[in-house]
Amino acid sequence: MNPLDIEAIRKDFPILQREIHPGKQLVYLDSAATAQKPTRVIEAMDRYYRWSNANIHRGVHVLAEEATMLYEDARRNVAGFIGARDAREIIFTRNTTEAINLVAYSWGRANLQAGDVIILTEMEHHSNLVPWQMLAQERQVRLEFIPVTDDGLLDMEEYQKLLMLAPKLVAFTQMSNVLGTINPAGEIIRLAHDAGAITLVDGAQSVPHIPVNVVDLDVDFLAFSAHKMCGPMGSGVLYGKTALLEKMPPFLGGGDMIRKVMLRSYAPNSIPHKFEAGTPAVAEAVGLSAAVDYLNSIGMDAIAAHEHEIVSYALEQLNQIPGVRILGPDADRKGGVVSFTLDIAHPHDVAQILYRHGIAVRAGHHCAMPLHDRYQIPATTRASFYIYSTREEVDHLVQGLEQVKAIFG
Amino acid sequence: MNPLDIEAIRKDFPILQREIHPGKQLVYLDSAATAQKPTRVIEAMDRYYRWSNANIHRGVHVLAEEATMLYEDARRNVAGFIGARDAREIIFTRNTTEAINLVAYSWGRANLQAGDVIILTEMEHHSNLVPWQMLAQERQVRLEFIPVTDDGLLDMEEYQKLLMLAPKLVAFTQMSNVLGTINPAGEIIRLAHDAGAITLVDGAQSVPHIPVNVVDLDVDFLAFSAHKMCGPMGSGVLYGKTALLEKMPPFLGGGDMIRKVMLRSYAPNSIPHKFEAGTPAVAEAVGLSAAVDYLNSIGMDAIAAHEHEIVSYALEQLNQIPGVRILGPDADRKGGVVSFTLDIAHPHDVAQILYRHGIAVRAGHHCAMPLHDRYQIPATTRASFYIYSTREEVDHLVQGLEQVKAIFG
Amino acid sequence: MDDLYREVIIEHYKNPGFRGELDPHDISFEDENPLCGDHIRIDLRVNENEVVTEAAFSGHGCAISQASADLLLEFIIGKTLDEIRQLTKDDLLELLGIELGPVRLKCALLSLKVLKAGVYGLGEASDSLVEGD
Amino acid sequence: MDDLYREVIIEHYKNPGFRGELDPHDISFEDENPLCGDHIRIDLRVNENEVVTEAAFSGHGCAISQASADLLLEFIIGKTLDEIRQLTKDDLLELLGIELGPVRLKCALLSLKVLKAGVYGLGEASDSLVEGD
Ligand SMILES: Cc1ncc(COP(=O)(O)O)c(C=O)c1O
Ligand SMILES: Cc1ncc(COP(=O)(O)O)c(C=O)c1O
Repeated sequence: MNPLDIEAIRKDFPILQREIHPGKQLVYLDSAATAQKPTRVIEAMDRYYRWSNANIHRGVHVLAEEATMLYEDARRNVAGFIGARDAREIIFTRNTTEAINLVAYSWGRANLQAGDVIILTEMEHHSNLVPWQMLAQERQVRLEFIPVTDDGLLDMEEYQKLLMLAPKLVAFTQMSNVLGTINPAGEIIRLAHDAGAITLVDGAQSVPHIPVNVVDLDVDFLAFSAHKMCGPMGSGVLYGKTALLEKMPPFLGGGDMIRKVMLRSYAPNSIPHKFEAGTPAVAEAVGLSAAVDYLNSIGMDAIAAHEHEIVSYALEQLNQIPGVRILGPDADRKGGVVSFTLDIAHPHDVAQILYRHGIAVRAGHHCAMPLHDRYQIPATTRASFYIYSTREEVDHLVQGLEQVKAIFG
Repeated sequence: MNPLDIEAIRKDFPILQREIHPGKQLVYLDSAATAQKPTRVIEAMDRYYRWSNANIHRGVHVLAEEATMLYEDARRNVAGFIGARDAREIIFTRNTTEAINLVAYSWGRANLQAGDVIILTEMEHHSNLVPWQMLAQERQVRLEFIPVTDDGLLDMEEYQKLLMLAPKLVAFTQMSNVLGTINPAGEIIRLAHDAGAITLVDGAQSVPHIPVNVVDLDVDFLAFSAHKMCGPMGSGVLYGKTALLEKMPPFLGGGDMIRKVMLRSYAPNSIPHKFEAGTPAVAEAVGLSAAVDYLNSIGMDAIAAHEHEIVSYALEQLNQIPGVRILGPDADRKGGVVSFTLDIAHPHDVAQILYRHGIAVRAGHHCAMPLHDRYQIPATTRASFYIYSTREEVDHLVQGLEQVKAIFG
Repeated sequence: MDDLYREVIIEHYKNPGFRGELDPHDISFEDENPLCGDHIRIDLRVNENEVVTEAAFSGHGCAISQASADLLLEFIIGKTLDEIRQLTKDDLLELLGIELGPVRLKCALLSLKVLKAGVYGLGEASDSLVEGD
Repeated sequence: MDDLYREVIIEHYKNPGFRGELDPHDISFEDENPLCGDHIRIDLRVNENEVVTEAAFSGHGCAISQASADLLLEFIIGKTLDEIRQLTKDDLLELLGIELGPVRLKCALLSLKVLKAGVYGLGEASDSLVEGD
């Protein structure tokens, strides 16, 4: 596997050319929040609106047929990207959050009763916590959590004990957006299945950054967002196994998700349409499909390897700065995310001063408050990497932190 | 009020330049399904992705602040467009359908009990039927329907009788996407309030085409879609009165909609954020805001007047074709939508043959099966107009119908 | 310009040879296309060698769906049920002699779907009967 | 380059003059900024003329929020409660002497919000206390 041609890749992303302050080019280290978009993704949507825009599925004119074809091609393309056997297993949503809520509302309300157990983890993003809390409250379902160890790994022994509660569902993130930890998804899923549970993987951070294959994982539901994988906002995906999706009741009601409507009742459409009510985000699906093509053209293995190299270098450099405390495991167990604290300055101040140097990082709880509570810190500063990240950018980060220390020291 | 400069307006829409067949330029008469996009909307999103793209609300770097500002400016702009007093009353959704489902899930499940009555109409789009059917089924709520008269108007006498059932909600479309009927929304709402009901208006067809002011209407909820008003797909709006929104429980759970999250419970954010879970469609909100600017620059009164002229001409012309039967009221009571049948040909065949001539119309039930049942026809052919529609396009339609008759005659 | 409405289609639509119902029949099946409301019912009589001797269709819908049904029944008279089971989407399109976009394709294939579901004795007509090449 | 971290801010952050708690107090209020977890509590003692005689803040958060609290308390010593009720966002920003984007503005305004909620005797601190110009 050849290393990436980063110079060439960076030219694909117009925003990386932006000067944030005179002479200070953008150093974008916030890809875990949202990834930047390559020209080909932007242009695919632009072309769609200038040339093919129409509402889909019910039109006989060429625009409607083109739009329908583009939309369904995007579905097939996404299915291929995650190794799904059948494009009908791909449901387009707004984002990861909506995808998880869809499962909580449709599968959850149809299958869970008072006293049933759901296993989550202490490192979940709010998107994979709150929907289950809402369900738990409504249905007296019990939530249990796989603990996180001091070095940011899931405690697999505790997990095995929790499985003795005969959970109905195990829902967890494949990669933490704070710790960077890449969890052993295959093993977690196998153990869950052995215990009779079904599984949901929050792939918001994993699908953009490492190869993910739903058949190899044998996962039941996988949720992810286009905007974190070089695709547009307003587009997300729920993968679900056919057998599960077919048995689930609809979630949102409206146009396209029906087969027949009478005044007082309706018959639902077949999957995936059953779960896509109303006019879908066609341009966004087209953009996501272009993003998939872009990532495929580089190769997910090469992307993962590149990020591993950058994150290793970043850990090495940051560990040399006195007062820096890094959360999460070492580079071999994590993706391109480094969250840290600095003893003498608050994360918000760190981020603000870095930004003076054109460096965009994020500070706060990163939508993972319980995880921060676990480490008893209110907030961290987070640098996160992607295909276009370079060692020089890590060096800028380190220099920026020296500035912070100079101001607060 | 000056008539529109249609020549200039048409130049704003790149797709209208498209040749569908050699020498046959696109005649787009399907704007009720989705409107075409002016260059400034396409470019606003393009610019967003090339220059400002970031995740919002929690970042201190300039991209995040710019994105947040653009997103909240869009909210204010949309609020102004429909005359809302407070931008917090604007919730961004994917489309009209999701907006109505939000109300059905959140307000509906919190406020309705077995035996409660909801009043709808026979002319509703599936998006304003199925969510209530789902709720009715789950909660044994009773649905009643304002009948549609033979000439496509709501039977207001029957409505008054239904109000004696003391309904909790009256939900209706301000403009029918099949009949074109513009319903007397102000009067319907006033009567509903007098009877103690709250009101939801499906504005999917009205907001893009006629001036709509939520304060004048005194409506409680208003739902509409960006894609039907020159804006992008993947973006819709729910307007709700502050007092109602503040009391409603959240709908989707996840990032941004929370104030605080513990492992087993959460505290919701204030409105509008409480109802916007996960990364929102920022680029799409920016696109919608540009569409609002575009419509404002022309003027909603001027747009409504233009469409009135075109639809009057279309009715006049189509009525002269033997075998054509037009659904709905006369031009004075309707917007730019003409649905019709032709005695000797099926609507699908009509649409297909029109399309040979570059004319894009829609054929089918237009997501209003119960309305078609009411008229005992399985399908209609629908031509629908917008700012860029011309008399010449109506002439093309008429000529196309002559061709249909020649083939099937 | 496409010749979707070439004369033979219009002819079979306006003057179908096989419109009607057979009572009694050996095989009967009906289904509709929810997208556009096209509805087709097909009745067959077969002899002891499983050869189709009589066929009729009823229902309503666009010219493509109705002409396709008529052409299809004309074609299967004298064929065995086994031969019918082998019929593919391409066979039907060849009969029609036209090219179709994805939406109208569903109209054209409705009669084949109904026919095969009936011959296979299925409870429900599935798209997979006419897809897959 | 902005001078968000000009010396006076860092100075008030590192060596605050009013950090602490007052017990007993006449007025006390606390709140946090859920976005970033900044937390401020303010205690006041006032005399019979409603003049602030003593003030203290506690809590944690970024330099902007903590320095802003310290500067604010320094400013209100000797002021009447009525004068405090009149304080606006602009007054505070003048004290700070910096320009702020929307996210950091919330950090800066937290102390003013807490102060005014306490002085008005409200059950809850609302953004409207510090908005509106
Ligand atoms: C009257 C009416 N209501 C609701 C909708 C649904 O809009 P959307 O598909 O954008 O959710 C439409 C458009 O299809 C409509 O015409
Ligand atoms: C692990 C994880 N899960 C879920 C989400 C939510 O994604 P979205 O906001 O696109 O719904 C994110 C990103 O914010 C994330 O990092």
